[in-house]
Amino acid sequence: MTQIGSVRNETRHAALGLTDEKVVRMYEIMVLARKFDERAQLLQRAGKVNFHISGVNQEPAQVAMAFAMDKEKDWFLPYYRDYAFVLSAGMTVKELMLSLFAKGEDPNSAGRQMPGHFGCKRLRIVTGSSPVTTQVPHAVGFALAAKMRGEPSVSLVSFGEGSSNQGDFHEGCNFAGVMKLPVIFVCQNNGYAISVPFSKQSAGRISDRALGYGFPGYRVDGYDPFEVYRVFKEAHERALAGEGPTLVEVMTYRVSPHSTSDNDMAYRTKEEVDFHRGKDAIPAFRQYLEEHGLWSEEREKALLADIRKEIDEATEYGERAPFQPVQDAFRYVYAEASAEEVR
Amino acid sequence: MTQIGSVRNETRHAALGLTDEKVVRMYEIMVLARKFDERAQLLQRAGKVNFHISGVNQEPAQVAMAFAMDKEKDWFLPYYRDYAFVLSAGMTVKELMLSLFAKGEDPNSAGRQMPGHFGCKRLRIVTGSSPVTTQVPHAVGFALAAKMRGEPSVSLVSFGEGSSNQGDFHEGCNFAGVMKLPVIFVCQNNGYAISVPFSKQSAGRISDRALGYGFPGYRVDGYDPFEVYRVFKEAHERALAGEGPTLVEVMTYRVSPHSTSDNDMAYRTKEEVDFHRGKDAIPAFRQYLEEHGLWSEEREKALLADIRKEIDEATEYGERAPFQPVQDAFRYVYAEASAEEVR
Amino acid sequence: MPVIEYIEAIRTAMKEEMERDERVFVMGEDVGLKGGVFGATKGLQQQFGELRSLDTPLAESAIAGVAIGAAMAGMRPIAEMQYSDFMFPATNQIISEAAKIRYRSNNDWDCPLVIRAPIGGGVFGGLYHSQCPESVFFGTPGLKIVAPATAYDAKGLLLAAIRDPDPVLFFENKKCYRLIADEVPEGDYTVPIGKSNVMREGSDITVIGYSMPLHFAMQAAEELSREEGIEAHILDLRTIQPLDREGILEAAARTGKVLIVHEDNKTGGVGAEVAAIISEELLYDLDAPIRRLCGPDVPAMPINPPGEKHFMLNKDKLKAAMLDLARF
Amino acid sequence: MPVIEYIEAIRTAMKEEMERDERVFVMGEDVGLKGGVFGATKGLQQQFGELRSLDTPLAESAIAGVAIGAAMAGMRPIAEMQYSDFMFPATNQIISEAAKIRYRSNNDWDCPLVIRAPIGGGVFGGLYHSQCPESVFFGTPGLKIVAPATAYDAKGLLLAAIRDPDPVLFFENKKCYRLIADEVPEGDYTVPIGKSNVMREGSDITVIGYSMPLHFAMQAAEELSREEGIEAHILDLRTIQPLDREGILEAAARTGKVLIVHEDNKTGGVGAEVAAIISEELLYDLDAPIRRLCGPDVPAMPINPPGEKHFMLNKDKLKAAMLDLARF
Ligand SMILES: Cc1ncc(C[n+]2csc(CCOP(=O)(O)OP(=O)(O)O)c2C)c(N)n1
Ligand SMILES: Cc1ncc(C[n+]2csc(CCOP(=O)(O)OP(=O)(O)O)c2C)c(N)n1
Ligand SMILES: [Mg+2]
Ligand SMILES: [Mg+2]
Repeated sequence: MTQIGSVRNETRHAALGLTDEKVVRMYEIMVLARKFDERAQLLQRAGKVNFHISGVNQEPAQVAMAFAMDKEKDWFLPYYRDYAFVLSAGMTVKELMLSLFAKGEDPNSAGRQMPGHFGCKRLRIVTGSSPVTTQVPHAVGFALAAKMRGEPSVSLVSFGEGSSNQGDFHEGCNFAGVMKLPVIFVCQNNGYAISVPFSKQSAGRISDRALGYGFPGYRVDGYDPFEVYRVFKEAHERALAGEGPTLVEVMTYRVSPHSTSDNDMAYRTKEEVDFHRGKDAIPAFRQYLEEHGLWSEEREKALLADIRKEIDEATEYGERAPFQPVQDAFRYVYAEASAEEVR
Repeated sequence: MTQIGSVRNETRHAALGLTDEKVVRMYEIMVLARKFDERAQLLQRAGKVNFHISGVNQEPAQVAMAFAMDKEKDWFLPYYRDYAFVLSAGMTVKELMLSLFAKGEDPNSAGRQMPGHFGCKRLRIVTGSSPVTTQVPHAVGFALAAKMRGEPSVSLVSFGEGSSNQGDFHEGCNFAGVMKLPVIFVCQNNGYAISVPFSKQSAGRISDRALGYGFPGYRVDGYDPFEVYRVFKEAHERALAGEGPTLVEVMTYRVSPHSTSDNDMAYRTKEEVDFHRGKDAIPAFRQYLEEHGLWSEEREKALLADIRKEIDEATEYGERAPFQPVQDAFRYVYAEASAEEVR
Repeated sequence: MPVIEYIEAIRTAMKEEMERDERVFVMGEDVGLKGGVFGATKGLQQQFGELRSLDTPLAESAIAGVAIGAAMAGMRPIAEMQYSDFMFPATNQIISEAAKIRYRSNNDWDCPLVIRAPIGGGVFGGLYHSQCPESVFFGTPGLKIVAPATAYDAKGLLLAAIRDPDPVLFFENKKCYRLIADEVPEGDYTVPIGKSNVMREGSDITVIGYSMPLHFAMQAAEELSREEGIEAHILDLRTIQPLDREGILEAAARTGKVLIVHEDNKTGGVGAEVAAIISEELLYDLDAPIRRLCGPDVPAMPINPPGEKHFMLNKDKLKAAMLDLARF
Repeated sequence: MPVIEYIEAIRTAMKEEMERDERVFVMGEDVGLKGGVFGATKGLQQQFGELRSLDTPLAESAIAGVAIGAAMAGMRPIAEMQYSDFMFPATNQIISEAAKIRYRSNNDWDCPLVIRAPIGGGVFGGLYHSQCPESVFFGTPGLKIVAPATAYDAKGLLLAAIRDPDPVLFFENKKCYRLIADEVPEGDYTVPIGKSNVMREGSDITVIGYSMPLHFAMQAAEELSREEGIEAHILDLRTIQPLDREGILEAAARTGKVLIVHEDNKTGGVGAEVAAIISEELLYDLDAPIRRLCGPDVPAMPINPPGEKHFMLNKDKLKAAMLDLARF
């Protein structure tokens, strides 16, 4: 449905340099991530897995930021709700399922870490941990390495608004600011850190903190993926041009409980949650595509069928796959080859 | 030479609510602190003491901030260059000398800690340590206690601009911002953290960081003690009124090497240092007093003679005083009375 | 006496002490409305208000540091670390500050602070929700460290910790929270910090440990008694700093054969110190080398169930080690 | 072979490795123009430029964390902590991150990082410029920890540490910097991580330790040999994690009388593990209880000279303890 000339210039995505194929692909990944997440919740409720931590409602922004990045050159340090981000970066649903079932073939950690703890060198996704915000200085280290080696590489690091109150946020941002490093700091402000509302986490805007580090900070509506894309694209360009870091605060809302272990009704109301659920950006994105002749009911049906099949197969595969053998459970504390050989 | 009515209203100090006595006292303490510091440097050069860390050039601002505080009710968490501050809070030169000579009678630590590591419950000066910036959350804790007990007490905490890049700065400020606690954060920006110039410590203004925590931040000229006083007085009033914290960045310059162990000519020029030494606020303050008929050559002479005597006596006392007996060197790891008794 | 759960004993201690002493308050992540991720502070905010059951920003160094300030100011804060795995950002505040405040000020200042943190695995928490951080803080003079295994000790030690004039790390075992329940007096009592407790008398082998693994030892001991006639003497250290030297030596001398157990990994753990103390004082009374059965020297347990099980101590592993020692 | 100072050996190792491998760089507070507060990085910025001898903001968690990121990205960072007392803000990055990166990613990622930090007292540094932090990091699987006592080992171990594929904490003793000088080969050589070294052969008593106190032991041993005919066998652990079990057992078996020495405080120190290893494997070969002579269990040494002296180990304290053990 790509058109030429004047018409193309009128679409929001074309104005942003996004091809029709890309914008369609963005939509497909948003839906894929949503469906994966819903399945994971079901699997947990059915007792098939112990734990899931959900990214529902944050997917459109995650996909938009990922699409602004360079998958071949950049480095990614996502956080535990970034399913849509890592799917955009190339992780497969099967791999996510292997992680959810904590199976040996899981590329993230061979089933050692919790689901949502991403890491995959092949996809330039840097291994992450549970203690929040430690990844922020790591991202700065990747950016420093890029600068030292003269590589055109940007690092992107995600974290929640609660996590932005850790010392490592401050130390990492300041370091990057001083050295004008190519890094994008992404605060996904979803209103809660477990039970603690944003009003008890900080009395300022997270984006305003950038000023004190000498680089730009933006607050952007997470329900507007095009705007998210625009801001990240710009940040990416600034980074590549040697103009230094950018802090982006993506405003969103966590519609799921914190994790499957959490009962969110102890600290917020169903009305509040439903209000935000109603703002879901996925249907709006679909509508946009349809309005521009890029999507249809049939394509939707086909997509859902494909996704269902993919997730079914991945679930089955994940469920059946073996755990890491216990004789390997204690491996890789240190390199197995001697220092001599690795040199 | 206090005058009445209209004349008083014209003076800068009266407009700020400072009596003639107070403003004269401020000057006396600035000079006392300077002379103490110079003596300490001499003693170190003469090999009488091992180590001194100097506050020269920062005294006028330190005195001004101290005078804006309430000595009976507030809590003070100074840093190692705050000699003029602690002298304003009531510490004596003799006590500082006991600390410099690391003698048993030193109220700060009985000669356990380095000089400049202040602490004296009697003067509401909270014990400090060497790892920088740890005192920032402590100050917030004092402010929290004041809030919980409904006490009209403000805590003031000092640190350098290098130290403001520690995580504890961020975590402490943010905590205080959320809870609107009565605390004043003071960054004494003297341009260097040992050898590292401010340009390599941060790419932003320290005062601008307050915005991200939701409270006001001011940058103030440390060579203008009246302006410093004004800003702190206002911050103090805000704190007492329940309006929360203030961050103040006092712009000054470290004219001494970092400490007596440092050779600053390895990383900066004599010209740069001399330029700043020429901006010393003490002569200007004296001139102000003289212009307002509050000071004279005779008073200056008398003051210098008094100070000299005080410092001579303190030096002698400090030098002669005994060290803490070694049989006490391992005491007070824990409370000596049992938990039972202390209850 | 009512039988209550370990976590309930902890909750009750806080509640009762907050009623008794208005200087006492709790602070931490999610301790307010949610009542903590494990429920240890449930109801406290409702009863004592937002300030005394204080939800903090997500920043452990500030939680410790602000609590230290409040403690120096005369309050009696109980700072909750959501998981002990997440207390490492607070290390500097704990080791450089809390532990040294009294000493560095020559007794002018003090720091009566309790830091509560859940330790241990077996809850499918993976690497970072299962760790035992004792060895990091153990050996820092100025700190006291307790790690109760029973509900009775949990309440009594927590009350003692809150009233202690010095900083106390209170390591509660998250696997014990709902699995362990025992008789706990209503109202006020304390368990003295620094005193170990003989959980079981025996004459064949001595097991010394703390926290959850002692329950495995108790189960194993019952079976060994029944099946093999082997009687294990079991010592609960309860306080791991300062260690109860006398209690340790007495228990070791009792049988001359010592097995030390803890879930924290073996190398550099508390058990090394216990072994060192015994080998320093009791060498000639020993009838067997001093053994340790501990977590493996691996960063932390995996989340996958076989891996977790492989990592964790359990009754069978204890029993085998105890039997082997008895037969030595 | 030229005799050079311990600090010069460290500087030379960095310089030569930076010449050999462009992935290697140093970062830390004041490491640039000033060349470090002790001078360990002097000249590196002049030779290698601002990026490879990088002055960082005053923020240790970032120094460690950024170095970890750079290491994962394929660089070989050497992060300098100005004093080991100031590395505690970086604990979370070191223990939760560096130590676990390989394990948690099942070998997909690694973290070839060196963190250098000066330990030890005796320089009138007071509480916070004198500490030995070994016990905090010791016992964290995934970390390697070395602590050389000689210039030869300092250079060889630092080269080995930089080339090691895993994170290594390099604890250099600030009292050794200019006091210790010995023969150091020019050019490339490594001292293997994990191997102890017999500093002196003897048949009466065994002294096991690391870092500065070994020099006191060596002096005491010479005097004891001359004056009493007592011959001490002295083992330098050199690497404190992983400990060289075989080396320890061999040295202990050699005399059957063991004295363990370190400046870090006694309780929970590396010496406890050494004692535990011996008592686990060699109990029947011992002719005396295992003794430890260590720093006192006090937060840190005071700055006043008599207090500092009272706190520190020295030749006389070593000699007395060694004599006493020999006479046992
Ligand atoms: C250092 C640390 N402290 C506490 C936790 C426990 N914890 C896990 S997620 C979380 C809340 C995070 O909130 P936020 O940063 O807003 O991210 P969100 O989950 O809302 O996406 C907490 C407290 C942790 N993982 N790490
Ligand atoms: C956590 C920590 N890291 C390093 C040091 C060593 N150190 C002492 S003072 C100092 C520089 C402080 O600079 P700044 O904060 O600007 O204060 P200034 O000395 O300039 O007044 C450094 C690096 C320390 N004391 N604490
Ligand atoms: Mg959130
Ligand atoms: Mg400065």
